[in-house]
Amino acid sequence: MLDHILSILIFFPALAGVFGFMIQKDSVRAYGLAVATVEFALSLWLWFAFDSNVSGMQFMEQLPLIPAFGINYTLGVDGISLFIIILAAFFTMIGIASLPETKDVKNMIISLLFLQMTMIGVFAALDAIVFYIFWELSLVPMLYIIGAWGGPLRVYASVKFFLYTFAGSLVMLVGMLFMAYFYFQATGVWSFAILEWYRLILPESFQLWLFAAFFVGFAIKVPMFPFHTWLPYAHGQAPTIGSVILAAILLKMGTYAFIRFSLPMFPDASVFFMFPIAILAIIMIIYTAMVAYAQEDIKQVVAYSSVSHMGVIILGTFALNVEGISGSVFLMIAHGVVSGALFLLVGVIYDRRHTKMMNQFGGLAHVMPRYATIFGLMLMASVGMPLTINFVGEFLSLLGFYQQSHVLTILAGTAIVVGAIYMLAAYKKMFFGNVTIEENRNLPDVNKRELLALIPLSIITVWLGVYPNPVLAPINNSVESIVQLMHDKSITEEAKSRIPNLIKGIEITRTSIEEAH
Amino acid sequence: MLEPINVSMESLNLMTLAPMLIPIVGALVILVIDMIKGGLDRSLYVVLSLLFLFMDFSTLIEAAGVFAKDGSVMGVFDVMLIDGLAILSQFIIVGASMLFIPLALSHTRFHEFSYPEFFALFLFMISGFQFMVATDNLILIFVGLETSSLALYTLIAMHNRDKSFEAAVKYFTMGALAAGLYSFGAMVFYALTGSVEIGKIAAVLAANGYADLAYVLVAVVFMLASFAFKLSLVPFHTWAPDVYEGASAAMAGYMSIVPKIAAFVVAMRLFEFLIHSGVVWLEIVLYIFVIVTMTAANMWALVQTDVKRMLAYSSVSHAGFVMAAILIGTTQSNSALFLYWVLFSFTNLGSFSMLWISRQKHLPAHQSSDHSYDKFAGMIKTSPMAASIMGLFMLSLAGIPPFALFWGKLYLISSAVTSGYTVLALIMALNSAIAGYYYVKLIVYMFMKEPVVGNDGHMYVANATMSLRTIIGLAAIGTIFAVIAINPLLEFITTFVYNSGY
Amino acid sequence: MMEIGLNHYLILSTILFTIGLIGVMRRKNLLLLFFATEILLNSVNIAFAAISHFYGDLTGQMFAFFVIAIAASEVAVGLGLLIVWHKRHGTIDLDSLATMRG
Amino acid sequence: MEFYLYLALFAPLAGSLFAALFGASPKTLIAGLVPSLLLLTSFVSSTILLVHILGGGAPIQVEMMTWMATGDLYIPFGFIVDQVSVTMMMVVTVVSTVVHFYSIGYMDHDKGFNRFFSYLSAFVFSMMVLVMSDNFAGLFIGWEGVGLCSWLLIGFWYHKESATWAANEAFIMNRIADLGMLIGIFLVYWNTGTLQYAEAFALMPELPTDILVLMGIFLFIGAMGKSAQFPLHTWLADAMEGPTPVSALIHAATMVTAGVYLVVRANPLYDLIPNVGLFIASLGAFVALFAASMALVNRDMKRIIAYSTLSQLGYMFVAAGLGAYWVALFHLMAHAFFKALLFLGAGNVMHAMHDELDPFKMGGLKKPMKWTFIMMTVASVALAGIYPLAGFFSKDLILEVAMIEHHYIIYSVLLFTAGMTAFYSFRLVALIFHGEERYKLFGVHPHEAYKFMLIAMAPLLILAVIAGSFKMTYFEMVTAVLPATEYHVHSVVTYWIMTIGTQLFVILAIAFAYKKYANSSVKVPDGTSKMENRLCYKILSNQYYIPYIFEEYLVKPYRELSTVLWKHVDMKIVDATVDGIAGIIYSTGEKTRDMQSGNLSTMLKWMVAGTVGLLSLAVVFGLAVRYSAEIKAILSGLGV
Amino acid sequence: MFEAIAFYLFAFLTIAMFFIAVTTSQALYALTALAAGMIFISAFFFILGADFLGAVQIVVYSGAVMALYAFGMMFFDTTRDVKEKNGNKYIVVGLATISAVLVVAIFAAPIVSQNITALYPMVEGAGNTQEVGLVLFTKYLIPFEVAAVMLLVAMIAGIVLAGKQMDLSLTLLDDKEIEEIKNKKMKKVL
Repeated sequence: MLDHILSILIFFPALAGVFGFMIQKDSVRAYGLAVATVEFALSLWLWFAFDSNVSGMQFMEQLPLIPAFGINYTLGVDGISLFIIILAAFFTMIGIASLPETKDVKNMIISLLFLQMTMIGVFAALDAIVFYIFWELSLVPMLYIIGAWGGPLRVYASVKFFLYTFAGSLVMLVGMLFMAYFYFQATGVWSFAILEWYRLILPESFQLWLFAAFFVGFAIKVPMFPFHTWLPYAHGQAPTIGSVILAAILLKMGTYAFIRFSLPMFPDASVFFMFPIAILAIIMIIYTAMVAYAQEDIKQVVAYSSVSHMGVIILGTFALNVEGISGSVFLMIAHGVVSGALFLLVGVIYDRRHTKMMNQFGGLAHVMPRYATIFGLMLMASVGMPLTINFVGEFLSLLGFYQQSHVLTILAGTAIVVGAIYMLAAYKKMFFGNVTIEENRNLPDVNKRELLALIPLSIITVWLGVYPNPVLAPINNSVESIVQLMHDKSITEEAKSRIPNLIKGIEITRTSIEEAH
Repeated sequence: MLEPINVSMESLNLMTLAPMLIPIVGALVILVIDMIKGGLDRSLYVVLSLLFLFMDFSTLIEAAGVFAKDGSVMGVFDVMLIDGLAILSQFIIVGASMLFIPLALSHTRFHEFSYPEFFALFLFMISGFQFMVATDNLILIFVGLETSSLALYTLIAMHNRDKSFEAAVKYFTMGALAAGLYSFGAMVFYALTGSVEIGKIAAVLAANGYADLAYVLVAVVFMLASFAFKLSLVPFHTWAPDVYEGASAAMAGYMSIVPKIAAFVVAMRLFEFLIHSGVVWLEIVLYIFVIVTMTAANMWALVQTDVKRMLAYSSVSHAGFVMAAILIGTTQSNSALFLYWVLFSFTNLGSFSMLWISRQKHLPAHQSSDHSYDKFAGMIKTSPMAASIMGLFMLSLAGIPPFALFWGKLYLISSAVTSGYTVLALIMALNSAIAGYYYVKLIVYMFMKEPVVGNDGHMYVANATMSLRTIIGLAAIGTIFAVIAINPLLEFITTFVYNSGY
Repeated sequence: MMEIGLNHYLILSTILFTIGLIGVMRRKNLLLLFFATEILLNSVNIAFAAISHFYGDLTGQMFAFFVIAIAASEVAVGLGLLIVWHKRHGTIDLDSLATMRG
Repeated sequence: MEFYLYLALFAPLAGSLFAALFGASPKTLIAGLVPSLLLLTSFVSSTILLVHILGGGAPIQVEMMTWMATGDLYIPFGFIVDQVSVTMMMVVTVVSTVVHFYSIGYMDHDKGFNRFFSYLSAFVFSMMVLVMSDNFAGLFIGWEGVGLCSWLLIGFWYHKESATWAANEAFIMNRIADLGMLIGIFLVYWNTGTLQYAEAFALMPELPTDILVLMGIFLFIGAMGKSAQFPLHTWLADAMEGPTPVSALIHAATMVTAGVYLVVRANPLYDLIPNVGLFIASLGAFVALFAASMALVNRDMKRIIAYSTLSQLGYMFVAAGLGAYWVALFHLMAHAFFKALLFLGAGNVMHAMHDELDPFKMGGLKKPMKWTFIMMTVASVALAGIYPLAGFFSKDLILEVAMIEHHYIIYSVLLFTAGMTAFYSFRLVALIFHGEERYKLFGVHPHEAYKFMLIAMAPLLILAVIAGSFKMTYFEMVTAVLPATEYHVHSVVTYWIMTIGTQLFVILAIAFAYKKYANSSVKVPDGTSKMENRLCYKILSNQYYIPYIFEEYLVKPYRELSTVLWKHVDMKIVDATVDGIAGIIYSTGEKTRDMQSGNLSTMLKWMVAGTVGLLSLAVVFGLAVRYSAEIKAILSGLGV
Repeated sequence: MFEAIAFYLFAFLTIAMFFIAVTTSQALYALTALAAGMIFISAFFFILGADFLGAVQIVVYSGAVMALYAFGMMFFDTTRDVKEKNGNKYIVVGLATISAVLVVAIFAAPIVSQNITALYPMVEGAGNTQEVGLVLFTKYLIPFEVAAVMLLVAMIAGIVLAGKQMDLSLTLLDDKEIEEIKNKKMKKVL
């Protein structure tokens, strides 16, 4: 069973989703929860069975899909993808568990299960086309979730989300096709296998173009400035569960893809584009933090804060050293947990008051102390308080990038300042002061169902902040092999000097391409 | 004096005629049956047509076997040409027709299907298409084209309401103009080379080194114009939306596939050699055609309020997309054309069939046209299964993986990439994104809007019968599980295209 | 000039074809519009016959023959359509068929 | 010994968590008592450790577990108890134990009693982490932890707008400094490859000076924030919005001295870069004077003490900057005792006066609050540096250091400041305890604080008196790790002149304060008096307009810029571009759909037009091919 | 010489006739002019030696097609003046002129290709009709048969479209109404 655990992880929720159509409406929630729990347990088993000391791919599966065109159904996980998969399973589970009363709950649960399939698929795929399939497919359930259960502008938001990301990923698809073609020219065989592509050393000019093509797809997904404007709409209109999964998992696809595709395939281009991207990342960090500060809607604050944090992740990724990349991978998980939790928290208050405008609140700490406490914890995690999960990632990302540039790191480091400004301001507006609005006076505190989701998140937040090693160690191993690969593959002097050489005996088979045209 | 001519039967290769003769025989049989005893039910004719189409299909399989063994076959005084393209396109023509004909057994009665002549004309039309693709003689192409077109005009008009007549008249008139253009183009080719066979034309032109370039260009212009009409390339597309709207949904779906693949094959035969012999002008013009058709049709599809009209424009856009294959002109791209079209057949027939089963005879007050977007509002609430399937077809048309059409797009864009048409590949990709909008728009209506009060969902399946459901089911399965079929399909198509020398 | 060559016929054919095009474009009466399409086909026929003559090749005549057949069939179908339309609307002006647009 | 280390470290955490359990429930005494007792345990453990160290025991270093490890980076949770950290531990545990017990009384009537203890103990835990950590990362954990607790505690009365505002201000300002600290840490890591103090410092002498300077500056920026050095000082005065025990513990005795601790801890680094040290000293001297001047006219009891704290921190930085690390640490310790005492006394007064803060509205409180009066007077005397109290030994030593190091400007500034210190301290004492009983005008009936609160304060009183006598013991102990420079003025005469002169100057200042404020003519100022309308008074009472400048030129523009960025840039430019592209595509479709007029004639015309267009293209192309040579010639002639 | 005179004469006539056919507002004139033009075209065929084609032209066009049109005209009652609202004439004239000028300009150039060989050369001594017959029933047998099918299709189409059954549209009737009519009239097919 372990041989096919990834396939099981991917298709079990989908199959369950199909069967879900047969379930009676009132029982479907329990069904969904059961399925998601089993899925989560399976993902934990995956972790258990995962060998942290191996840096390469594990649980590889391969099945020819379109051998004539080099497309195979190839799966595998390494330390980088493992935890995002677990996180995806986890969030689907607690998302369903904490789902408030919703209309058409059956459709919602089924969509979530399908969404789960696509999420896990993206992170487990080792074939570019399989990756692309899941990548695109993930848009569909999300489109439905935002569009059917969202706020007043939901249709606009969902369509914008869909088309924007769709357009970006189509450009990426062209890039993938080029990559496959270059591989074909070099070896005479079509292949879309990512691991095969790793072995291809491209001339720098090709790398630059391909990097740009992939970048469009990834940057929109992340979303990077200036491609980020779909995100506030999507978050602002999406139902809680949609925002949670969007922020926690779907955005990570972009940053994950940078690490999976852009860095190891185009090391020279990565070095070439490092500073421009770092500047974009810094704009993301500061600019969106300022925009977040100006927001009047708490959910928008969290949404823009996501963009800001994604900036740090991007920065860490383009540190191109082990510290930075490990940090950014860890921060992906951390941001998933924390922003997911924050969106859940916003959902809690939205369920009660049906508004997200901060001026409608104030003094909630009096009325809902437990809520305020958990919110405060997540707030602190969000601003990067040490011993919370976010800090580890942020610290490592910034630390990593410091090796590349002092000044830019100082600018990026303002993340901890501007982040604190908008978060504290928002917290102050919502929780501090006196209760001024009558409806707020008797709001019930968080209930058990909500705690079911929030407590585990809080525990993870602190636990991984204090003891990140169980996660960090496997990440580190995989990242080291990627960095070494990049170093070995790079052709320009600049790249060789920017990317550290770890020399830990990782053998790279070189396949050089003879001036592909 | 004329000498008597001896012709041996072997040299005629009469088996090359078999696939075309079967539908003709079938049509005659239907006419005869109707003469002997009128008033028989349409189901009889449906099944008879289906039977003949099956026979047709099996002779095609036979022919495919022969081709795989011996390569291209010329027959009957070298008029017939059975090569890979002919076989592949006939597979699509006959296959799509087989999927189409059961749609006649709708729950509600419509005018055209009460005629036995409908089925006879339908079969004649198929044979016309088959002749058109199975020859490289411009005369036979012309005659086959006209046979099928005349039948098609009639089939559209037989729906018997104002819009369908209007559609038929428009189609007919423009078709007549296109016929004029075609004959003029053929005339110039003939004037240039003294031949009306594409192979010979190519040979003669090559031998002359394209000395009369201006003549060649005139010939190409007129040929291109007439095929642009048939393939609905902008600005020759203007008939398409009106005709699709006027025809019944089933017929519209059929029209979006079969006539076009026939025209594509002829265009491939005709333009491929020109492109490869360095007529740069043609390359530029096709490039313009491809981009303008894709983009403009997409833009118009965006602003439609009727789903069928939207699908009409989308078909125009898809035609432009596929035209890129002819522009690129490599084995990969030509294979991609066929692959794309096979997958497109499933998806597009499926989506038009979905419209067909929701066809009502009388429109409710709030509905402005047969298939306005409003009609589908909140469909997920009232008939979730139908909505999901419709959504599936839309996603496939939009090119969302892993549904059928994605693979076509993938392979086609890849062929552009492989041949160095980078900009074209990007434009194709971005156009897919624009197209995403109008497909998603329908999904938005179906999944995200509230149903109109009093809509119990019956109207979405008002016209459904077992046979219609079967066809939709087949299309849906084909769309979802396309990924399994891609590899054998691709290998098959590539072999055939390659062995035909394209 | 006095020596009538192929080009003369081709030019004649073109002029006639253009006249046909004018008719196609300006005629609003469908019946008269169909006349114009006949002119198109006929003009080509002249050219075919001429080429056939100058090349001493029969194919052109064949083509012209089939064009005539096609023209005849088109007339049948076209008139059929016109009759139906006329029965319904009492007019064969093409401005009357503009219910679908956009 | 490791057991005691862990006990000292984690007892406060346990106390915090214990109190947190009662966080949402109504006040329970046990929620206050248990943390206090646990803290006592921590204190005892610290004492045992101190004894161990004093007895010549080796420093205790433990590595609890790995925190982060990736690439070459390895950060453990490592703790060290050496001479420096044990001093700090003692200071922290003593003061916080006292404050805890005191708070049981002080927070008696507060709804958030349980919460308060949870926060307070959490603070102590963070502070312990800060001082005990053996690496920069651990220091940073504590650094941020105390910041967090400070935020929680300043904003403890979160219903008050001013309190939450002050909390946020403190947090954000500290964050700005923390960024500097973080950069300093990055510098340390990328240049030495480790964050462990011992290893990093050992490698530093080999590094180029400019790197070291950068390191020193960035680390000191971190220290500036936490220790509220100019220009990041405004938060400290505003932080007085928190409950008074918090001010005593966090904003006087412990947290604000973390900056000094950092500089002391990083002494091997700062020894290598004396220029930076001089800068630190100069800034310290400036802040000492600057803060003291603001304290002169302020009318808020707690703010006066806060400015005094600030001023004293300046002293400490002078010492640290000049390389007299042990002196700085010694003053830190002494200051902690008497300043905490002063604050707690102020707390008593506040309690008695129902949270009145304006000393002008008090007066003559020595009768109803005898013990408080005594304690505050002793603390003020200690602060003023009168022999033989603690302040004399520590503060005068700093003056001597400045003298000996030949920084006479710094010396004179400090000397002048010492006079000011005496003046404002006794101005406060005089206004509160002497003179007319002005409080009666406001109908307040002051009463002495609970007995046990006073008893709880007693250890501080004692320490404030006798701390000076530890000087030699302390010196011997701490110089095991710090540079052991003894600061003696070479000539005995000079020494005595200096000492007596300083003492006289200070006593004169005290006398002046008493004369001016202890008489019965003191009125509650109403903004009409001549002095209040003087320019210098206005500048001082408005804190040099710095908060105003920050508000006008930093906070407001930031807020406005944020709004502009959102409403105009994000919505109207970035998003509008995206929507604009979509809109252009859509409207092009909408505009050109008329091409499909539905009229057959138009359709036919389009077809013909298409054909003619193709023909034209063909002709153009044909001509281009035929005349390609000529075209090329013309183009080349044009220089294309 | 004779050929040239004939060519120019008939060219003028056909052009004139067809021009009248497309411009006149009298439908009857148009019909007559068209028929005349067709006949003049057959003259070209005879000049070019395509006797069979000329005959077919006269028979099919001037006979069958024109008769059909004449019937149609009577049916449509368009013998009166045809009122046509013409839009922008410049477009029509412009497009036609451009196309004519362009193509004529190209066709004015002689075809330089040399190696054109007649695939089905005219045989000396044989009549045109025989030659045509030979080619038609060998090489072009299949197109010929398909043309037959095409004519059949056209015939069926004409019958179906013009037939009475089209008067009652099943597409527009409810199923119930269809049943009623079916029962009432007992019509042949419904």
